[in-house]
Amino acid sequence: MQQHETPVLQNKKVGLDVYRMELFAPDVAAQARPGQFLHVSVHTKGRGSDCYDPLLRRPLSVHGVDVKRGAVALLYRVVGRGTALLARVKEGELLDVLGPLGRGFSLPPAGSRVVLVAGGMGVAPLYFLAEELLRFGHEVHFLAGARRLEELYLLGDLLALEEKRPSFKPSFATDDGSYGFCGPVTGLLEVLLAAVKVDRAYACGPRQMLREAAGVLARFGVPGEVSLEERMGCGVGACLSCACRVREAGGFSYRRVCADGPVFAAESVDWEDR
Amino acid sequence: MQQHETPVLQNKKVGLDVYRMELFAPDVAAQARPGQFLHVSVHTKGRGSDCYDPLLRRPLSVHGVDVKRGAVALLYRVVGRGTALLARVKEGELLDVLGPLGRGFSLPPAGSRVVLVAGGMGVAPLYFLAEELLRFGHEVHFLAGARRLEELYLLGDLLALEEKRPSFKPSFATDDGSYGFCGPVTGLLEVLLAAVKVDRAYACGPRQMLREAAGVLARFGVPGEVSLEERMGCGVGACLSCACRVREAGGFSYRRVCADGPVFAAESVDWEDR
Amino acid sequence: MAKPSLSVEIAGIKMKNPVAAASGTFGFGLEYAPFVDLNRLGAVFVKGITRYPQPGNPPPRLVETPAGVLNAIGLQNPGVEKFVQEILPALRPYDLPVIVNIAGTTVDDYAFVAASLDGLPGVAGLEINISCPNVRHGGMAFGVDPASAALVVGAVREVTGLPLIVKLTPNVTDIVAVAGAVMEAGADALSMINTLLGMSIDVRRRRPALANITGGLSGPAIRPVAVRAVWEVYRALKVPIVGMGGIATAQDALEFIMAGATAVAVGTANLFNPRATVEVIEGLERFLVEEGIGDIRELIGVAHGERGAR
Amino acid sequence: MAKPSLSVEIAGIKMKNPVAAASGTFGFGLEYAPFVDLNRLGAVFVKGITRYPQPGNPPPRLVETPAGVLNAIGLQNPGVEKFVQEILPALRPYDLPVIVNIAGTTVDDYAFVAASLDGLPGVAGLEINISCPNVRHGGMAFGVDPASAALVVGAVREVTGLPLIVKLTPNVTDIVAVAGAVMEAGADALSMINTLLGMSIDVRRRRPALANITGGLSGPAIRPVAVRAVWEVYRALKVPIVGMGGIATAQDALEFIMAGATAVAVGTANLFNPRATVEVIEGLERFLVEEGIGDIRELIGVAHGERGAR
Ligand SMILES: Cc1cc2nc3c(=O)[nH]c(=O)nc-3n(C[C@H](O)[C@H](O)[C@H](O)COP(=O)(O)OP(=O)(O)OC[C@H]3O[C@@H](n4cnc5c(N)ncnc54)[C@H](O)[C@@H]3O)c2cc1C
Ligand SMILES: Cc1cc2nc3c(=O)[nH]c(=O)nc-3n(C[C@H](O)[C@H](O)[C@H](O)COP(=O)(O)OP(=O)(O)OC[C@H]3O[C@@H](n4cnc5c(N)ncnc54)[C@H](O)[C@@H]3O)c2cc1C
Ligand SMILES: Cc1cc2nc3c(=O)[nH]c(=O)nc-3n(C[C@H](O)[C@H](O)[C@H](O)COP(=O)(O)O)c2cc1C
Ligand SMILES: Cc1cc2nc3c(=O)[nH]c(=O)nc-3n(C[C@H](O)[C@H](O)[C@H](O)COP(=O)(O)O)c2cc1C
Ligand code: FES
Ligand code: FES
Repeated sequence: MQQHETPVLQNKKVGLDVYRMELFAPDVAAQARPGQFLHVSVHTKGRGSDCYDPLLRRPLSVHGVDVKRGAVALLYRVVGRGTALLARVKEGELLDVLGPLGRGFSLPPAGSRVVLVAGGMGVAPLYFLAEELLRFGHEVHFLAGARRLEELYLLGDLLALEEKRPSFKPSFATDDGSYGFCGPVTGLLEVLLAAVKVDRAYACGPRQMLREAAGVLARFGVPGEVSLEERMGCGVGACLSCACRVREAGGFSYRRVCADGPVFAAESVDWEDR
Repeated sequence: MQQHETPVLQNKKVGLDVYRMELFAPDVAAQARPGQFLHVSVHTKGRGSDCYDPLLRRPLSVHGVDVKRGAVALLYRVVGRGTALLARVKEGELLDVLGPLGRGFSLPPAGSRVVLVAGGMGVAPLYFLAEELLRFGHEVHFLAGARRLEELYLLGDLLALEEKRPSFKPSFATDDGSYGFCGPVTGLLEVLLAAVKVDRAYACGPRQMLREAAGVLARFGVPGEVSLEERMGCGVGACLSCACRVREAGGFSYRRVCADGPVFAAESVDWEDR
Repeated sequence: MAKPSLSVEIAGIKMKNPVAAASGTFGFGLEYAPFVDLNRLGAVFVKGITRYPQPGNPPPRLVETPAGVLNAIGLQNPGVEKFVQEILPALRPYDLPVIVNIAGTTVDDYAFVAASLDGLPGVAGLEINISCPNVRHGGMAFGVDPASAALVVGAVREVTGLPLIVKLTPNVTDIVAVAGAVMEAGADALSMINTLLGMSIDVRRRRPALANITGGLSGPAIRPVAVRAVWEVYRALKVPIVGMGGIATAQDALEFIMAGATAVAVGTANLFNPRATVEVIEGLERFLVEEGIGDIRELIGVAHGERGAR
Repeated sequence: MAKPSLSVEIAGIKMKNPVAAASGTFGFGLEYAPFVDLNRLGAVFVKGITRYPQPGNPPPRLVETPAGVLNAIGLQNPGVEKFVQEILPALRPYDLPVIVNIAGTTVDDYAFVAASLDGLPGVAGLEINISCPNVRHGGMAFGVDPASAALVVGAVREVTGLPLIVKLTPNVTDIVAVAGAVMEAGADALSMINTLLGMSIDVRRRRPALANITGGLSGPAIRPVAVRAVWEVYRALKVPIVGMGGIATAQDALEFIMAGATAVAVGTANLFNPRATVEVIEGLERFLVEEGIGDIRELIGVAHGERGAR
């Protein structure tokens, strides 16, 4: 992990309030593993850029890498001031990023059948993970859920990937039934687990969804990993701001989402920590 | 005076750290008088623009107007964070400005011979004043001073104006003698006043220069007006932040640079106020 | 849904909505008339008024800091006599409660100003600024000591029937103690917070940036300190509070209201956004509609939980 | 011109330059080793250490505010025993004074931790965090009362020969009084300021944004308050001070030094800029060269004027 001043290659609106940004960062592209993130300054570099509001960097998952071009992709939704500032960044401007940070997903033994469960923006890191898993020859079931069709962010990309890779099997859920399964993506997970034997699961999305997913996985006895979010200060493990509670022999302890996570074993997370 | 959301027509580097910005603001263009200023937000409008650092607007003199095009020009030097942010603004973005604010220069009786004394960025409002004075048929001596040739900001424009208008007589002073008179612009003022009878003087520039100019004018008995700078809060006369001390019968009182000024009678200013 | 109700009452002063302009940042109101319809405001706290005219401090009086400003205006004002004769009449045409902020350096000064304003048409109430230096007691502010603070308030209470709002300074170890003392002494409500004591140094000149050396810090930077002060005092005393300190948006105002403020005041935000007061009012109304709340008073103190569960 | 001298000494601790990392914002230093050469720092104040391991507060522990952050970490730390066994040795390879920040909720706790660290190789000094709640006295922080503060410092002084730096809280009416009391009680130097007490409310949830309700405000937002505290204490007592509170650049550090600080610490700025400490050091050096100053110590307190005229 390091600090990089990266030129922005592209910053394009790709959906409802969602942007895809590509940074030129060969070191990051070479090192980043799925589930890791970058800690991104939302103020572009240059004279007059030493702005203290908003003050903190924003954590964004690595969404993809192109090692040959030295490019790293981020996929983010504008939800507040920081991401709104990012959305205004133009090609050629410089962004200061730290990373790759955190512990990513652990890869399964060869020839596994896995399921990826994405809620909302959870697709950002899981798409990267899917690519990686396919590269190693695993069978990948990808469940993507959202409130409605418009919020199924990578729908096109996922369907395209299905065309290309027979071992990639996406399915979709929307709360309002506007596309795919009508209901939560965890419902889709139950359907899948009831039908086929899955070796391992990976989930990323809103906390409530992760919690439910962890419950389903426990019931079916499928080991899984979840990627958590928490408000971050440093992003590098120093300030202890990003605590999440994990179960331990004889109690619990607080772990740092930035350095001990963001990926944790689904069964270790103490969902009652707030 | 009002609040306007103005599209930026142009924002161009025109000299060493100096930019010329043109705003589309027909009301301002129609109303603004030389010596008045705009109070400019340095954060462009848009999602993510509610930034509190830097917090305050920046006062910038009206440098020119084009009533037909509804355009207002500003000329500013990048000296800190606020002006650095302004320099990054792009054509088409929206800036929030208040104005025109303050009391401008008072025009002389018909057929006057006047002298304008500009130090550094003081040329910004005085160029506008010169245009206005010429329009009314006055004889205008324009003395522009700077540390060195590179900082004689409107040199080209002033020389061009001289070509066009016989009643416009510019001369220049540089501290290092790299162009024109070698020495302070107030030296040039002394030379001029010793040579010709002048009815009225107008000065804008660094405080020390204004102070010296006021001294010279007093010695020669020429009435004059100076445009002062002070750090501003509101810009509209409410917060009393922008005090400058003026002499009064029986003492002194603090006046508001933003509302009672920025233009004051040269002899009224109490230069000892700090 | 019907239009939600925004009106509140504090210290007996009826406000159309809970949003006032804070003292010293809005002049006498008239300076902002070109930018906002003054009739829309809940109230205006005018610039601090003293017994005698005050010239104010030498410049520089203001310096910008991260998300804030430091000011040392020095209570420049025309004195109570001129205020009554010239300014008050000019405010009469507006349908707007005018709360006069009063200041002094002796208890007598405060009482004199309060008495001069008692019973005057157009004065809705007084805000007592107890952050001024107590000249009789070594220059420490009246407001940092519960006993001195109570002394001022008691003296003012004796000479006026006007609603009294006492403005607390955050530069104390225990704001609840001061709050309790001034309520005992006859305050009808509290306003909080005044500025935090701060300073800035001009490193090129190697001198304090303000001529006055220290100044008062205000603006968004101090909002967390202000919300905490309102929270603590409301929790301990459940008294009516006008909350202020860094309010620039409706969200900010809601933080204060949910912490326990009945009304709020917008201060420094007026400087960078002359329409801040009106934008806060509009934002509050929008929030109530979005959340399906019929009356803003339902939100007062809800973050404490007792009434918050819904 | 010769390279200017940046080295200073505080409380007997020799620093290569006046720039340290502030407690709690830099972990145990090791977390930042990928970003800065730890050997370049003047010193590091490590995360607060207590007698027993502390789990810390539930999340959320951090919320962003204008130009600042509120934190309520809750002193999460492995306890002094594990610190001595595991962390201290890992710091030995660096040429870097390690100052251990100690905390507790009883006077005994402080003394225990101090005694456990006394005489250990690799501990350059102690920073006593007296902003912790005094459980014996109703939970008010030790540091808000001169007598309680002195009690803690006296007890620590008895059990250790290590240099003692006492860290003052700004949440007091009179910081000079606390400063005087702890110097009397045996402190070698003061560090200031700790965080301002603040809070923030999540208006959608209608609840405090931090699980702990209140938190400590830090970052650029509080710099004016911190500079003022250093100024006041230096003016009154002329004692050695480590200044902190919102330092992100060399300019900021110079404000503190000119106000009277011998050394400074960079806190929250590490979070948004991991290279902040080193950038401040480089900026100080540049400033000295530009201004033709041979020794940074010439600038200590110059803004007070006595030594400032040159
Ligand atoms: C490890 C990690 C990876 C992430 N990856 C992505 C990604 O790939 N794409 C993406 O769109 N988002 C991702 N996020 C979430 C993203 O960091 C937040 O959306 C962003 O920081 C919000 O910043 P803002 O200034 O726009 O919003 P703010 O104005 O700061 O806040 C808006 C809302 O978002 C919440 N929020 C703010 N910061 C966080 C945070 N760190 N974690 C959780 N909630 C937060 C706030 O509580 C508030 O409700 C990730 C978060 C983490 C911790
Ligand atoms: C009525 C008026 C008209 C002006 N017209 C022009 C103009 O036409 N063109 C132009 O380039 N500049 C003009 N100025 C000066 C301009 O406002 C400042 O240069 C600008 O505000 C600096 O902002 P900043 O954020 O870049 O610098 P900052 O980082 O805020 O400060 C940099 C330096 O500028 C000084 N400074 C900041 N604000 C002011 C101020 N309001 N007055 C004086 N000094 C200040 C600071 O003390 C500091 O030394 C005018 C000022 C006034 C009061
Ligand atoms: C320029 C300025 C002048 C002020 N003058 C007064 C005053 O005369 N009397 C007073 O009680 N408070 C005064 N205040 C304090 C404000 O009313 C308010 O309490 C404080 O600024 C915090 O609110 P804010 O952060 O919204 O500005 C002044 C503040 C500023 C910025
Ligand atoms: C996340 C965080 C954790 C902190 N932990 C401690 C601590 O353990 N002990 C302590 O004395 N101060 C602690 N502080 C206070 C800082 O050391 C410093 O005094 C304060 O933040 C002001 O400096 P700053 O504005 O540069 O951060 C902490 C501050 C932050 C932001
Ligand atoms: S964000 Fe600082 S430890 Fe995780
Ligand atoms: S800037 Fe507010 S009165 Fe002039």
